[in-house]
Amino acid sequence: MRLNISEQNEIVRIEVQEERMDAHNSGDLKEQMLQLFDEGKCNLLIDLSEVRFVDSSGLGALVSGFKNASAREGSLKLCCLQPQVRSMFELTRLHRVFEIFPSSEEALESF
Amino acid sequence: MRLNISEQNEIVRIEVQEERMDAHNSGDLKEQMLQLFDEGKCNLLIDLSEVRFVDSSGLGALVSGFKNASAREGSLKLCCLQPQVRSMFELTRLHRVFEIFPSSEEALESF
Amino acid sequence: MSEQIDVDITVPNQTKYLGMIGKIGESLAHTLGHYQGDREELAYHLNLVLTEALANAICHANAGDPTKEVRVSISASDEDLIIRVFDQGHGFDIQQLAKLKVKETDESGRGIPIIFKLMDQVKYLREGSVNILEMTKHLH
Amino acid sequence: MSEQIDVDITVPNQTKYLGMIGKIGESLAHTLGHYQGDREELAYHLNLVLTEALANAICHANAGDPTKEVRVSISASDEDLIIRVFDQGHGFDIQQLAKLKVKETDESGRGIPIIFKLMDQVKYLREGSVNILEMTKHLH
Ligand SMILES: Nc1ncnc2c1ncn2[C@@H]1O[C@H](COP(=O)(O)OP(=O)(O)O)[C@@H](O)[C@H]1O
Ligand SMILES: Nc1ncnc2c1ncn2[C@@H]1O[C@H](COP(=O)(O)OP(=O)(O)O)[C@@H](O)[C@H]1O
Repeated sequence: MRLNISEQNEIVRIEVQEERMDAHNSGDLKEQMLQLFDEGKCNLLIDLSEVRFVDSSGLGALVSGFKNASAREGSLKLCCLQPQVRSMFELTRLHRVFEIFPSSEEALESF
Repeated sequence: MRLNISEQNEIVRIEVQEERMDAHNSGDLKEQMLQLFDEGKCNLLIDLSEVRFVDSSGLGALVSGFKNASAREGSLKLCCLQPQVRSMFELTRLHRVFEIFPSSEEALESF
Repeated sequence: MSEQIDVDITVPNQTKYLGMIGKIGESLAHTLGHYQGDREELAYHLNLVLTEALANAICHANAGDPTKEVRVSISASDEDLIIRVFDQGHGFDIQQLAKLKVKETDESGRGIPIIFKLMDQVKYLREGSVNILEMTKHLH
Repeated sequence: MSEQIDVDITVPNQTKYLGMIGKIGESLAHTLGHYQGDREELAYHLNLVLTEALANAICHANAGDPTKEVRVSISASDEDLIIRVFDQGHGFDIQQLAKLKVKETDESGRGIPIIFKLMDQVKYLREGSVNILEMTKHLH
């Protein structure tokens, strides 16, 4: 999975540079986040602007990151969801779990 | 087939607003051109900027328009070909028949 | 005029084919003649149920063995769209599963619930040594 | 690991399905594991030969009758990709056609020549009452 990772003010932003987040590639995101947690980084912003499709494995990877971040007193937030990706969070009621922002600026300010 | 037709200085510009020009929809373009010829309009610019795919029927429709325009002392020119559409003209050697311009401005000036 | 479309696909038991098969579901949604609803939504939903069902066949039934293969068929008529995913694994009790509630913080277990939510009828059948997850969507 | 992909599609005898089937060829090109060449080009070429061959089956063999149906199969192995388009028409002499030269100003007759140019092997076979246009592309 192609991920673009950058850091500012102790917040790590992960841009998922894939059209699809599914059972084929979501494991990569999960592992990448685990590595960041190991490095003591626990404030993550996942930028989904390029993602057009997410399945239950993709959601699962995000839930994993969310739980790990919270357990470390950090947080995982999401931004830039395309409308159909947003619907997936509603379908699974995960929009009540995640903080979701329209833009990365708004998300970064909220940490 | 969605076509956007506009006219300036006796030149009719037809923008093909479809991803595909194939046996399913090329007949529409051909008929539209015949109607223009009937109205005495015989200088046509076909703008293919939105076309990602063209098959032999699509090429056939353009050849038909080309012949009719020439027979009426007018001309049919093409502009804004995406690279893979351009290759189709080379594959069939039709790039030697049509005048092809990178932009509609350059094409319009050439009439 | 009545419309009957049949697509049958067999690929190696690898998740890298999920995207291709999901896309076939999407194009089908865009092409269906009689559908009156939101086509973009139908396209996403078919992509999704195909992805969920195939991922289960690949990862659970075939235990991720990349030398196996996995098969799916899609049939659309004027009335219904039926997706069948075939596996030769041990099978599972889908009715039991349908009763379980996924917790918000569960990392997995959302595939089958999604399929139940998006499709009008879901069955898991056994025919000989083959299991078939059969998912039907009414088209009007 | 060896790769075997099989796709079998039957649709009504109507040109509106050309786009969907062409797209399936494109996704396949993007997914093939072992292909070393230009994938975008392969995608266009598969889209194109599928479109040309199916349009012929729909318009010539089935004479545009929308109540008939048309079938295509695509098989990819590590070595070859084989497209078969089935029709139940009167057939035609493809070898004869292959010899004809298309004139620059011809409005039609470019379909079969395009198929010959882009595919490595092209046959038109008769099996019982069915004709099969079989087009093979070597993948390396
Ligand atoms: N085709 C199948 N063969 C065997 N077991 C399956 C199959 N599909 C689903 N299952 C079982 O059902 C469980 C729930 O599936 P699902 O809701 O898709 O969630 P997940 O795949 O994330 O576990 C799986 O963990 C598996 O045990
Ligand atoms: N499946 C087929 N059944 C019967 N005739 C066919 C078939 N495919 C092609 N032909 C014949 O071959 C001719 C040339 O086909 P083609 O090169 O695709 O050009 P076009 O379709 O533009 O005429 C057709 O006009 C038709 O007479």
